[in-house]
Amino acid sequence: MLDAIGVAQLDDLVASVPAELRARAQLRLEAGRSEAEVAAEASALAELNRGARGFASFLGGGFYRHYVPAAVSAVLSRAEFATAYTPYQPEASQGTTQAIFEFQTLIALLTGLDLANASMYDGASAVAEAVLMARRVTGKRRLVALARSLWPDYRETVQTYLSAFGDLETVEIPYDDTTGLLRLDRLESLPGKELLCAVAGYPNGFGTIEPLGKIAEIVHRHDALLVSATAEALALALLKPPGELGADIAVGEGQSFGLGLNFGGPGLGFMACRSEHVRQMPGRLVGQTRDRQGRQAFCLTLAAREQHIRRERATSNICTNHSLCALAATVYLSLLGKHGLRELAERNVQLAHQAATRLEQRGVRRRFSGPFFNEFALALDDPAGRQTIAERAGLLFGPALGESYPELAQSALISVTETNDSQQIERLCAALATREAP
Amino acid sequence: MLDAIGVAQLDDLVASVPAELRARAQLRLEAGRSEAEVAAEASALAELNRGARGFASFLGGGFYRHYVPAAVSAVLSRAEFATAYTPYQPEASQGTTQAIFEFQTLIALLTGLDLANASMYDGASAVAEAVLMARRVTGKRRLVALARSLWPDYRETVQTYLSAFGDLETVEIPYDDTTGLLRLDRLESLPGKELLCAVAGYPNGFGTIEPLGKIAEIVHRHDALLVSATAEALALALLKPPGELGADIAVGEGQSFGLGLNFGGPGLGFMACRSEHVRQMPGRLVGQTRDRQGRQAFCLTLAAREQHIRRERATSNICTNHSLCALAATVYLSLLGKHGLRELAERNVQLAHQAATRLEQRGVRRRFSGPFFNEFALALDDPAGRQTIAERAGLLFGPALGESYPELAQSALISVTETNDSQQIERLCAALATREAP
Amino acid sequence: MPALPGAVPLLFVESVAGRRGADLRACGAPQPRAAALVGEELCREEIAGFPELSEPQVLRHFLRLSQLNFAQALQFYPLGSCTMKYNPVVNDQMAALPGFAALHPLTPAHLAQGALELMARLEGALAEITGMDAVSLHPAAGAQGELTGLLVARAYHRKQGRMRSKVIVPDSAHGTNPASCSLAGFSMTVAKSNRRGFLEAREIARLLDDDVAALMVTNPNTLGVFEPEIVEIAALLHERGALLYLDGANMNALLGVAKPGDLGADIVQLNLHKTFSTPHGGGGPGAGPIAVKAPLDPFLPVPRLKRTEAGWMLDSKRPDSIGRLRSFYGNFAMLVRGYCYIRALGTDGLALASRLAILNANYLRKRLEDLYPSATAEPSMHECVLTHDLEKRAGVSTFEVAKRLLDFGFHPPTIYFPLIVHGALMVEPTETESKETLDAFVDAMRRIHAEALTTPELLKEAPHTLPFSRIDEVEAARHPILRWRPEGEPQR
Amino acid sequence: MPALPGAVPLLFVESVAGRRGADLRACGAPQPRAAALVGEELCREEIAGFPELSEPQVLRHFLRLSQLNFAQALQFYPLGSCTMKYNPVVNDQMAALPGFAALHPLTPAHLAQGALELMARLEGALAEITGMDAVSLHPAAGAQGELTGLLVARAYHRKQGRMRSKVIVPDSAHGTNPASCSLAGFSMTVAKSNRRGFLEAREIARLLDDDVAALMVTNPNTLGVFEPEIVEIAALLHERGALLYLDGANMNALLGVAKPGDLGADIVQLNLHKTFSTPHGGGGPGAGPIAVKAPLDPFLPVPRLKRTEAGWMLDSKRPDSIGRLRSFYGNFAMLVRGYCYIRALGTDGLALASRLAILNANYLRKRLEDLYPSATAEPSMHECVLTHDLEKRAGVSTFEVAKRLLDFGFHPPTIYFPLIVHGALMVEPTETESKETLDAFVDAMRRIHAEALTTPELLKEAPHTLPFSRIDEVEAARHPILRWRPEGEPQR
Ligand SMILES: Cc1ncc(COP(=O)(O)O)c(C=O)c1O
Ligand SMILES: Cc1ncc(COP(=O)(O)O)c(C=O)c1O
Repeated sequence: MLDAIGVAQLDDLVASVPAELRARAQLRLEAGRSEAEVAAEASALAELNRGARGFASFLGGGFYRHYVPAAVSAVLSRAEFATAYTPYQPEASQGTTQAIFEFQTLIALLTGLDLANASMYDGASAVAEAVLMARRVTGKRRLVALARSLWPDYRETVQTYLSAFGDLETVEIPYDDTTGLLRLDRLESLPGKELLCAVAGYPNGFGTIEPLGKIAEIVHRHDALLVSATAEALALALLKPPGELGADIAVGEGQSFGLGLNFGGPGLGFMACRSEHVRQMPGRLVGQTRDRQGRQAFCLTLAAREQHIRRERATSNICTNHSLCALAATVYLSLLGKHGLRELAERNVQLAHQAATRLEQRGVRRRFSGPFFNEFALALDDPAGRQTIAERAGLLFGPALGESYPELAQSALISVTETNDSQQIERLCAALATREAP
Repeated sequence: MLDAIGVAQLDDLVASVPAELRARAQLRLEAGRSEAEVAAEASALAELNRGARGFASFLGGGFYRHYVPAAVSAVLSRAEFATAYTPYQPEASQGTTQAIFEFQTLIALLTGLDLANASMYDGASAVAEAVLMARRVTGKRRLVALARSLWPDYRETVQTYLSAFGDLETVEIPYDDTTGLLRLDRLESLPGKELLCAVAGYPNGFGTIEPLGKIAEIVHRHDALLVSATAEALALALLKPPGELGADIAVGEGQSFGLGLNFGGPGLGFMACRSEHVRQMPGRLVGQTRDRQGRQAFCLTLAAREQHIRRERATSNICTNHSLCALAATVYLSLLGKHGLRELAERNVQLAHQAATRLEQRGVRRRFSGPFFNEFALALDDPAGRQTIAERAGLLFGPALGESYPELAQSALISVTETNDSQQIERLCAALATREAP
Repeated sequence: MPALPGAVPLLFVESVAGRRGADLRACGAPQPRAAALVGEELCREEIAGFPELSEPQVLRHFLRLSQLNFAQALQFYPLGSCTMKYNPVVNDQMAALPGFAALHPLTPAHLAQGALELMARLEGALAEITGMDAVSLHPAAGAQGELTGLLVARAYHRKQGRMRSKVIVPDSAHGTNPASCSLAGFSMTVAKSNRRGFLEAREIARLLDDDVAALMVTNPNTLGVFEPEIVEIAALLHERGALLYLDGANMNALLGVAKPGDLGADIVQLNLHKTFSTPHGGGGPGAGPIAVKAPLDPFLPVPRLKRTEAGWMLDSKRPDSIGRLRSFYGNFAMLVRGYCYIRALGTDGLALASRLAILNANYLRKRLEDLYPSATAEPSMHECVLTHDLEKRAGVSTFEVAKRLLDFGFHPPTIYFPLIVHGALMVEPTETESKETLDAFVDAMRRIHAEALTTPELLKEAPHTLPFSRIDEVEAARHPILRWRPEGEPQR
Repeated sequence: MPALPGAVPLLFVESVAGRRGADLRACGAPQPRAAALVGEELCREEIAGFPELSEPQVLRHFLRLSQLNFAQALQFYPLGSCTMKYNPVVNDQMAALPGFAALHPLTPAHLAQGALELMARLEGALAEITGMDAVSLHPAAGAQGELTGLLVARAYHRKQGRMRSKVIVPDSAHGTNPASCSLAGFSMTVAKSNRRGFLEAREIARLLDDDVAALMVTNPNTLGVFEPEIVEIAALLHERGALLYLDGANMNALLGVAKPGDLGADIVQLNLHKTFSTPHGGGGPGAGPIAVKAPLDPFLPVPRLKRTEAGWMLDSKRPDSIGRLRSFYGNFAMLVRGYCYIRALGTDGLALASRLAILNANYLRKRLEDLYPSATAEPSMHECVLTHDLEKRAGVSTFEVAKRLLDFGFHPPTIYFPLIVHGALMVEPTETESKETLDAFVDAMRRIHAEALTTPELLKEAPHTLPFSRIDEVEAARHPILRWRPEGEPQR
């Protein structure tokens, strides 16, 4: 091959890089390892993560422990899906494009909105992109209202994405100290003409279910858009869909749908909106069309919104998104199906309410009274101390709320899913109700 | 569907089974479980197998610990391979048939024989089938000579398979107490005219490398066939191939080639022989041919040997064999390739000899002096006691030889593969050389 | 490298000198030469012709090969007698757990209690399902189960002081049955099925004498018919001291419907890869446990599971045992799958599975009966054997019907089996196929029937739409090429 | 159900009322109705149109869909700028280890030391490879890395009391670069590449003023050319207090060849899914770590890895940080893969990988240069941009050449990019493809050239051999149908 090119040695090919730079580029890493050695080393690191096994876990706070059916990984590990790229050539990508089209449909059905995109990075960045999208829709307005009850990382991400825009201001809408729900009166009293959009969690960052319909009413009265943000996507199988309640853009995290935990990434940002706003939407979109023989087929479409066409005027810079995660969700949702998904959501509710009731009976009370799905905040004297006690008993729960909400220093979240059972709940009660000091 | 058939209910379809039998057929098992529950239960059982992880293992005795490259399971988990059946329809099975053809070639190359079949169940049953095959080849002879140094389970399996034939007799050829090798003089002195075949391990059941060429010379002088039986197939990458040394049928266990341990099953029986004996061979065979367009293609062939055609006069009753295991071996051998496989064999030899030397230096001696590949017998005062000491030190080794060889009650096997390292070897030395009582 | 699945060069042809895939050696200090350690004279040269390929090449090679296969997960695969049902993927996942997959067979029992417990539970479940007293998971496949069972029968009779030499096998039997008889040292007596497709007690009575060790019968038989006189036949056998061996390959019809033990069976083998859904792997590995009535228990192969105070262990000290037929105990990785399958379905699921399998078979039979009449008037269980008159009417063979089915994306049924039915198509849809799939199959079968009458060449030249056209099996047998050889080297 | 891969009905069309796949509920005592617990008024009806399918159906659906894809593991996929190299399967296996995959992101640090340690080592390796001082694994992909880097630049300038508003971006830039500038609140100034296809220091000097926050440049640039004046340009920028942002998407050319830090870069993002071989997944997930020089470290997003006496922890208390752009820290499952990749290759392997990638690109360029001349006379690094005159000579477009390539089983190169090259074909073969594959690709490209001149309709109507013929993208955009709707319900 060197001969064909007409050079004598490999390094002649990089002669365009000054020799001095090349000399300095010598890497000081270790020597390469055999596959067996790499596997042994990675396995040893995995073993060090003692929190990944052997604990009964009630950890929530944005990523949820759900059983992932084996068929999900059987599909995801197909090389045809895993090692393809963005379906730029539709004739060679009908597997990916059709699956995305199915994903878009499933998200539209779950959110009660007209359509959804092919995926965003995660829930937090999807919220930020939704706010920017709302800005494109509503034009010159200035004010972004964020519920304080929205997940802290979602709020922070919005702040980061907006930090570049001097003309935008965020305002925080407090929550009611009793119910844990957004203060409607404070939303009402915003300077309406300046409001661009409001963002509310659904359920919110305390696991509490915001009255989305009432919020929408107020926001729409201001001619602004309502963005709903859902971290526990499973809730959408049971709760009224955000679109039906008036949300204009519904975003969230789809990790619950077959992704597993993976120490927090990758997640699956989803975004749904009304048809009339589609041209302001960020991200890939797959549309239905036909091939020359008239067969139904699918391809990327409305690319004029995107960076590779519109460049600095694109709706977003997103390029690589979380396509395989969207596929996981599509497989997961198909497997559970209409009934299985609903029943799973119900099971989560039942167990979480059982836990809340049992804790209450042992004198450990919910911090907020609002309705909840599978996660709720507890009032605890010393959350960190309790976490230590629990850990000794083989239990994990949290996060504690104090770091993000100084006013809730004596509170922590409990998430209960189908991976828990009554016996684990009793152990949790014992750990949280005992008088023992940490 | 019931309507289409014309019955009122499902149970009408089983009306041909007397009602009383049906009533008694009511199963008393537990109720069905969700996938998550089954997975949790199976995982809990897997966890109970403490010996599967956390130990430095020197266990051998017929199944060997080798690293299985990830690409092997990536191929094996392809539904196209895993959920197909015997390739009766070649046009719809070129994946399976070509892979088997490649497997047959690889085994032929490794054994130095003309051809190989598509697989047998495991090494032990392959030996038994080889003896029956030798009988078909040699005609009316009576005597089957089994090296006592052959793996005990191989010997026992041959005995079981032969037990039905009153006209056959097995005779055991003892081993030399010093070298651990088959006593050539005893082979020599058999009643030559009656000898049907001799079976020798290669390496044998003490890990020792039999002088196959010399054995062949004697056996052929008797006009009998030599069957070589290899449990550690990796040895064939380094040792002279049995075919070259005069073995007429080479069988063995291919588990080392990418199968993993699986508590002993499935294994991969392989069988190779000379062209002239192919019509006496048991098992599936794939041959090369062409399709109508003249393209090279593959299909099952010489089926006239098999049970579905020849019925009670078939060469064997084997039907379902170990096709997917043969595929694993094919992928494994392709990945390692000519050089990788050889180097791996060398690495095994180096580590095993290092272990033998270090043990010797600590006063723990090999029981036999014969040459060895990656496994050898140790002389130990109290093998069981030593195993207990080793286990406490996080080490496994064995099997102890006493159960199968009463005369070797003070001996046990040590197998050393690339999964071991010098540090493990030192720990083993410490455990075996210490004076501590169990 | 074609766009669509197509021919893949042989590994050996793709090989390029010096290329390599996985390197499994650990890095380390230079070592003494291995050949010097073992003895130079014992070592071979490098293996000429062995492949030299990079890992990406190897993976692409086998992935492309995979694209040339039909498989149950992708296609309807109604291969009669093989029970190609859906294999839940979670079962594969469980078998791959390190706690199972990395367990050495000679691990001390106290460090392997999970595996032993799983096998003990599986034995218990299979005993309950079959209505038998003792189960051995030892055999590697159905055929090895047959041999095991027949050797057990032989040992049992011998223990009784009887040296019986014959086994009765119906003419409809699967080929492994007669072959197993020979392998077990029995001579075979063929019993004729009657014209309705089952075995009459009369026929058995006629053949029975004191030299008969057993009757070996599949139930439902290979026509898919539940043997109506089986209980009576069992009684006849037992009266004469003979045993009833029931080939359980068709147990998929009987779960919660009839227990072989209640039918009078003394021995039954199960094919886990059929009834209990372990994947077929392109021809195995499977697993062929056998179940026996109590008097035969002592003769089962070693090792056997044994409960001790310290937990489960494997016991080989069984003086009456026939011995072993393989290393270790059972195709464990398949046993894990079968166990998980039974747990997932449970009592009701298993009983429903058989009923739905029977429903699907009868639905197909009914919807095709005008064009492809059933070989028997008896009701079908989990499979049906169809016939046709296309040979007479259009010179089109069953073989050609099968090849044409490929073009419709269906794996053909088993053909020309059972041997007693001329040009048989043995269709076993299984319970995991949907009505839509069955309907699509019916449509294809009907269309093929029409094509046979109008455009028979369509069938004679089928398949037309696969990566390969008709493959010449006759040529393969006539001039066997059973391995690749380097260019220039002659085939032998 | 066709024999070969072909159209698969939508999930929603395959759905049959009442059918179900996985059931994840545990069995147990009957429970209070969930809606009653949550509040009836908060709950929805069942989701009309949601699919109802059995598990075998679902699996078959997606396996059949998979058969419609080209993919790197199966086909040569020389998609320029995307680095479609082989993804070692062991890396997927490692990422799936329960110790990683089942680790909750909010697990207390002392119970997650393995994951944190792995990330710390990866940060160290990436710092060494790039010659930078600090690395953040936070960003989810390259584009998010760009945004992160630009926000870091903004925060840095602000901290210096400078409010700079402009970023210079070359005309050859990838679309994400200008889009990221906008998202980061910068206005963009376009720098022109010279006729040889690179950026001259002169041009930068011309555009540079005190309002320029940074130059954002890809190196090698999108023509595959190493920017020869980059060091000089960096000096110019630094003199004026501006930063050099290096888009590291093309790092596959530079491993052990040149460190961005030595080139003067202040910020560089890496695309693990390109250079470090994490699979592309049909469009992600990827991972886009960013590396910066020390002065920018304080501005990196939170959280950051921090070493304490008790081990690693994630620290969010960083007052100057730009904040967070996502939840948690990085696409961890992809980081595991990238880490394993780096460990497997090591110092020499990485340096060789880049050199072989460059070798392969230059080999293709050379072998095609008579028919498809390179867009630049400069030497190519890891990819080459080819042109052709078929439009003029035969009215055949680049698009049509690409479609025809599909018939030969090759995924086409990136087309019409970079924008500055008319009808560009951007070919990136990567180091993991064999010479035989490259030769086959050359043959196909040459044959297509001949076809274009003799039988252009072959190209215009391509592809011919795929399950789908040319797909109408214009129609899709004109009448967008972005979701399935039940029969009768209008698309909106
Ligand atoms: C009726 C019957 N009996 C026995 C067997 C043999 O089982 P195996 O293939 O597992 O050896 C089969 C398998 O095809 C069968 O259909
Ligand atoms: C040069 C260049 N920069 C940036 C990106 C964006 O990276 P990502 O797709 O990971 O967001 C790409 C990806 O295509 C690229 O090629």
